[in-house]
Amino acid sequence: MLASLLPIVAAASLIADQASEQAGPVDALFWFITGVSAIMTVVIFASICFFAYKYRRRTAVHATQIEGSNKLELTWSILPFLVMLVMFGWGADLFYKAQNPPTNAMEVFVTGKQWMWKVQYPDGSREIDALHVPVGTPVKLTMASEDVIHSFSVPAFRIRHDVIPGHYDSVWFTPNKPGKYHLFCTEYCGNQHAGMTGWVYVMEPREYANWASGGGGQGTLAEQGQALFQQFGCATCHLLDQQGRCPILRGIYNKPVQLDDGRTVIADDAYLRESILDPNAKIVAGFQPDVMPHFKGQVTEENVIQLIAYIKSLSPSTPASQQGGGQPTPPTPSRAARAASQANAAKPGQAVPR
Amino acid sequence: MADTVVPAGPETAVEDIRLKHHFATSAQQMDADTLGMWTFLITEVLFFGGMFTAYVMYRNMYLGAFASTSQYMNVVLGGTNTAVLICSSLTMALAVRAAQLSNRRHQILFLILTMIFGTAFLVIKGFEYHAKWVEHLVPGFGFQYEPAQYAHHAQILFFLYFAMTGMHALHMVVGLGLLTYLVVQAYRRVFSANYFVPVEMIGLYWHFVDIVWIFLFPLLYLIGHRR
Amino acid sequence: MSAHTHAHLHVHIPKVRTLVLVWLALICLTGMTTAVSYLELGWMNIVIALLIAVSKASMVAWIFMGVRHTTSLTKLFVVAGLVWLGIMILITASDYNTRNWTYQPMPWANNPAGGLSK
Amino acid sequence: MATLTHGAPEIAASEVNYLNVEHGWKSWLFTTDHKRIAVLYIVSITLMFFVGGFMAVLFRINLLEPEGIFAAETYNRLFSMHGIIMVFFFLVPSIPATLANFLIPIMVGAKDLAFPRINLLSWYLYVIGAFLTMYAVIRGGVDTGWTFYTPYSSTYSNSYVLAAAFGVFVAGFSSILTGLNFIVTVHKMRAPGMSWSRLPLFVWSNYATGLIQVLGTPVLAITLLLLAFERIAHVGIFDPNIGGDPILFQHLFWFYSHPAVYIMILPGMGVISEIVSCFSRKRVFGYNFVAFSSMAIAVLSFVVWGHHLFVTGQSVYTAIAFSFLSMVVAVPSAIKVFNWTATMYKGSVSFDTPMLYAFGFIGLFTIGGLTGLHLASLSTDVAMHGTYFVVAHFHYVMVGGMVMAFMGGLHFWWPKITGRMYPEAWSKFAALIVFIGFNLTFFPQFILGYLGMPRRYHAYPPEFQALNVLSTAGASILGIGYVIPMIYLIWSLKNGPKAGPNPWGAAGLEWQIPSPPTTFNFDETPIVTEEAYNYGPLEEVIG
Repeated sequence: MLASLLPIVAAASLIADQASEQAGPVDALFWFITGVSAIMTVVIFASICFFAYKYRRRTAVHATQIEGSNKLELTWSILPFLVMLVMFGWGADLFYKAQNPPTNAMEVFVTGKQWMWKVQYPDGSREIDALHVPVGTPVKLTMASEDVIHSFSVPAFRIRHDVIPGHYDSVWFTPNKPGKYHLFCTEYCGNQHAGMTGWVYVMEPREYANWASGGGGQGTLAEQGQALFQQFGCATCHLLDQQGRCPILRGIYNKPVQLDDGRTVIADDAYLRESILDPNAKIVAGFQPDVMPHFKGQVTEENVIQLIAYIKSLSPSTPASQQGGGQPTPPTPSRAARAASQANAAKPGQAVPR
Repeated sequence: MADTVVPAGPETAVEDIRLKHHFATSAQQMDADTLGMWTFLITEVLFFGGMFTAYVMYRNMYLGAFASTSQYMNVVLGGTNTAVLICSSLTMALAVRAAQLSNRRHQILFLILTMIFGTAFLVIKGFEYHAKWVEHLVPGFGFQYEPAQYAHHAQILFFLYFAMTGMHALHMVVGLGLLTYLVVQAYRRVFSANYFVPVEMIGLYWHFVDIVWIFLFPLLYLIGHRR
Repeated sequence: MSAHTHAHLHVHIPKVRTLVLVWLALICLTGMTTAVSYLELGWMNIVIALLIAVSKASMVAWIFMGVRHTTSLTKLFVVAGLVWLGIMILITASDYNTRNWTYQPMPWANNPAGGLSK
Repeated sequence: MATLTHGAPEIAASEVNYLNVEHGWKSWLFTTDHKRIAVLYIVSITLMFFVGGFMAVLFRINLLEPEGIFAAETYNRLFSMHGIIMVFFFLVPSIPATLANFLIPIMVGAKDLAFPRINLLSWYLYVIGAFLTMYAVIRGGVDTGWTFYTPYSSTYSNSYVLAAAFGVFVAGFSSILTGLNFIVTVHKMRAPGMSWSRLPLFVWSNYATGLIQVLGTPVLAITLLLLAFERIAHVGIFDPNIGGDPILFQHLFWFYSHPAVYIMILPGMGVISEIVSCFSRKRVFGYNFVAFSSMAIAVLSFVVWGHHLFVTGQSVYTAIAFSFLSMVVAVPSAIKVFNWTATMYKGSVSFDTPMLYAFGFIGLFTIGGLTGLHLASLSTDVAMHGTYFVVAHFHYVMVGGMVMAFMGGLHFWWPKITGRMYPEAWSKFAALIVFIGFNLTFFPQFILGYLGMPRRYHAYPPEFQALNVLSTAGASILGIGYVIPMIYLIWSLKNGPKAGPNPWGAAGLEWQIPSPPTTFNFDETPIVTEEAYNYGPLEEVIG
């Protein structure tokens, strides 16, 4: 049996795939830390072996009592610490930069669910446990979880981010090497956790354009959202209503919204998601709570993403998502927007309703 | 300070029958007991601290919802309970003092008073819990809340309310058990100016439970209590 | 070795007057914190409520629990407990309160290859 | 080190000791003697260790085949119970509740711990916790992982979460009481002349451990309790459906559980200080720094927990601060390693079994600690988080470190605890087997993790098979390495040669009293006049 394994050992390179712009710099740091660690390990092993041999007990005990040395102590505290500061600074720098997706990133929506990854593209095509991306284009994933915590991980890209139920998480990468790479869930999520895997296909742009044109039989994401919008009867209120029962959603995306408790929030993805699932959570000034039914349990996270895409398409300043994910979609300043809304929400002692 | 310093116990405290075998002197034993009790109280601080941390985070996130819950909090009962606990702390302190002065009658009297206040607290708390149950404010058991916009987040506060006050009440029950033990021991003339450490230690515990409530009262009852 | 150097038990017996005064102060402060909560003071409400709670707790600890007369070791332990609680609350809060801080636009933000290429 | 005023130990040894002073099960189950309680603990944690180890062997077998051999459910329950048992019922109490329980009173020159009855209570709580956990195992197990992350544990898992969480909750109080006892004992029970600067480093490290147990464990307790409420009421503060944040659970959980990994390693570091000093016949190099580093670790361990949350969407700024602090906490650990190494310099090094384990500890802990840097640095952690790299890292620290230290300490003080020596050749052989088996098991896991294999997978892509087979092969060798000592140690109880009070010629109060010690350790309170590890004068005796 072992013999049959040997070819696999030979075949499996012990160097992990690097398939994104991020992978190179992270690996550089990885090997720097590994190198320093290796040197340290060798130094310590060698000293132990050397001392153990040189000062091994012979016939009679002969030990020289030495109290210690402050100079030595300081040296071997401060020097390693300085080296560790380099590791810290380097790692923090890469990490900080990696938080901020480029404005021209292509947006893809991912929903984690026990035990599958559901992927939705702006053009409306969907797949499960597979993600197709063109080489060289930054890709931003907006991720939601239907149930428990999952973690989206593509080792070849050196990226990983938990998907926490209750809000959107995001992660981005720029694939730079065509191929087929593992996609793993790396936060334990139940029985078939090990089955929550898939593949990321990095394709040449032309190849990708071909692939993309084949998908999306049900229209774009926004069109799917529009269908849902009609199906749930949202339109009667949120687009056509003249009686002022509920806010008109045209042009609302990413605009500030005045709430009835005096706060102002930005109508970004996170806000829209909350308002669909729990309409009473934040009431727009001048409207009554309890008018809109709860959609929690009625719609999936995927539906929510479709609805948001549609609402987004109703805003002139942010045109509807374009056909073909190959073309970058407009930026989604949701981070900044959320920050603005949060900054308001976080102020203690703000006027309290009622 | 103006307090009396009494050298209690003779130099030959070692002879004391209550001195456990592994201690050299009564002073050592008392020091150890005191330090042990305070160490235990630190664990209690962090035990409640976990819930206080959760409270601080959610209050920050959902201030509106948290503030709106105060309309369901009975400030009169909460305030009364605060006063009752403070009274029980006073009687507890007096009981310890009586023990230190070898005044058995006062000691028993104050211990029993403390127990009465403690029981009163629990009874009042029971009425509050009952009211919450009737108003469907127990999370997970048919929770209903007005205003509806805060229904979800108010559940978090009520969950914390029951967890924190429930944990506090449980500590009170344990405290009452310990007080009962003290009364019995005091009745048997166990305590005197030479030996009162158990009274003092249980006193520390009782005061600590009081301190927890001192924070719970404003945080849970007075959050948004202003119209 | 403090344990062996004194065989006497030095006991500080508080005066009844001290205890009653503290009790009175505690009752007054309870009334005060309730009263203040009816005033509309914005964010000051919680600050005042906490200040009153802290002063009440300190009085209970200092007089009723006798921290005032304990060894400095006990005082150190009390402080350590509070510091650790502070660590837990402050660091956790630092996460929640800075989680959504705005990112400044970065020079690399428009780089099609992403932030990591040259 | 200390001057005992009377009684040649050899004479006392033949007489009554703590083991034979009383007989019958009652004399054990109601004992308040710290030494007997330590023995009770040794027996119970050894049982738990083998239960947890057996599970490890089983799930390693599962990983021989890429598609797995058992059902996913079985595998998940195996690794979860392995984690829970090993962390809460072996590693946390391993050295504190056994060796330290036995030795701390003796090392500080006391007759017992400050609160003997609480010490016994602590053992009972441990047993109750263990029974609750075993109940969960027998009913079908728990599949949440030892971390109990919400909302999986509170809402989705169909396993016996409540029983296991309650078992951990109860065992947590056992740990708190042990820590409390140590703190008070070290403060208040030291013999005359035993100043802080004369304390053996084993006592220092266990004192630091006690601080962590007392300050951290209550937070775990309340967190598990909130989790249990949430599971019972189907709604709670971590429930995302009502706006609860599952990450808050992780904050509270790791506020304990990161310091807890130092509960699991600090006492081991103390053991190594004793062993290295004894078998180099030298005072520990830089005593003050080693003692201080234990305290520094205890304090700093509480401000680094966020490095477990680097990929959760925790605030970037908090993450950066945590990354920095995690680097800082590496410094005191490094100081210890350097000082142990330096202790051997110009010493007189002998290669007795405890020293072999100490070599193993220093080497493996070095690797475990240094790979921690990969996980403290932010962007490499993002790449390695949740993979076998993490698994390998903490097993190098926990198993390569703590278990090595536990075995080393057990062999070092076995003659003191039982009065008997064990077979030297067998013990050296077993130490070698453990070392080889350990590296074969866990080194491949570093590579697996680097290549991206996620942890907690019952099945995996076929390209990882070769390394997994290697790892499983190592695990079986490691298993044998742990069984051999159990056999010869039990054998030695009856058949081992009498050890005498000081078989190693070691310094320290515990070596100046008979083996096994008498019930009250010292007939008369010793008066300490010398510093710890005063091997200078002892040389003449041995040489």
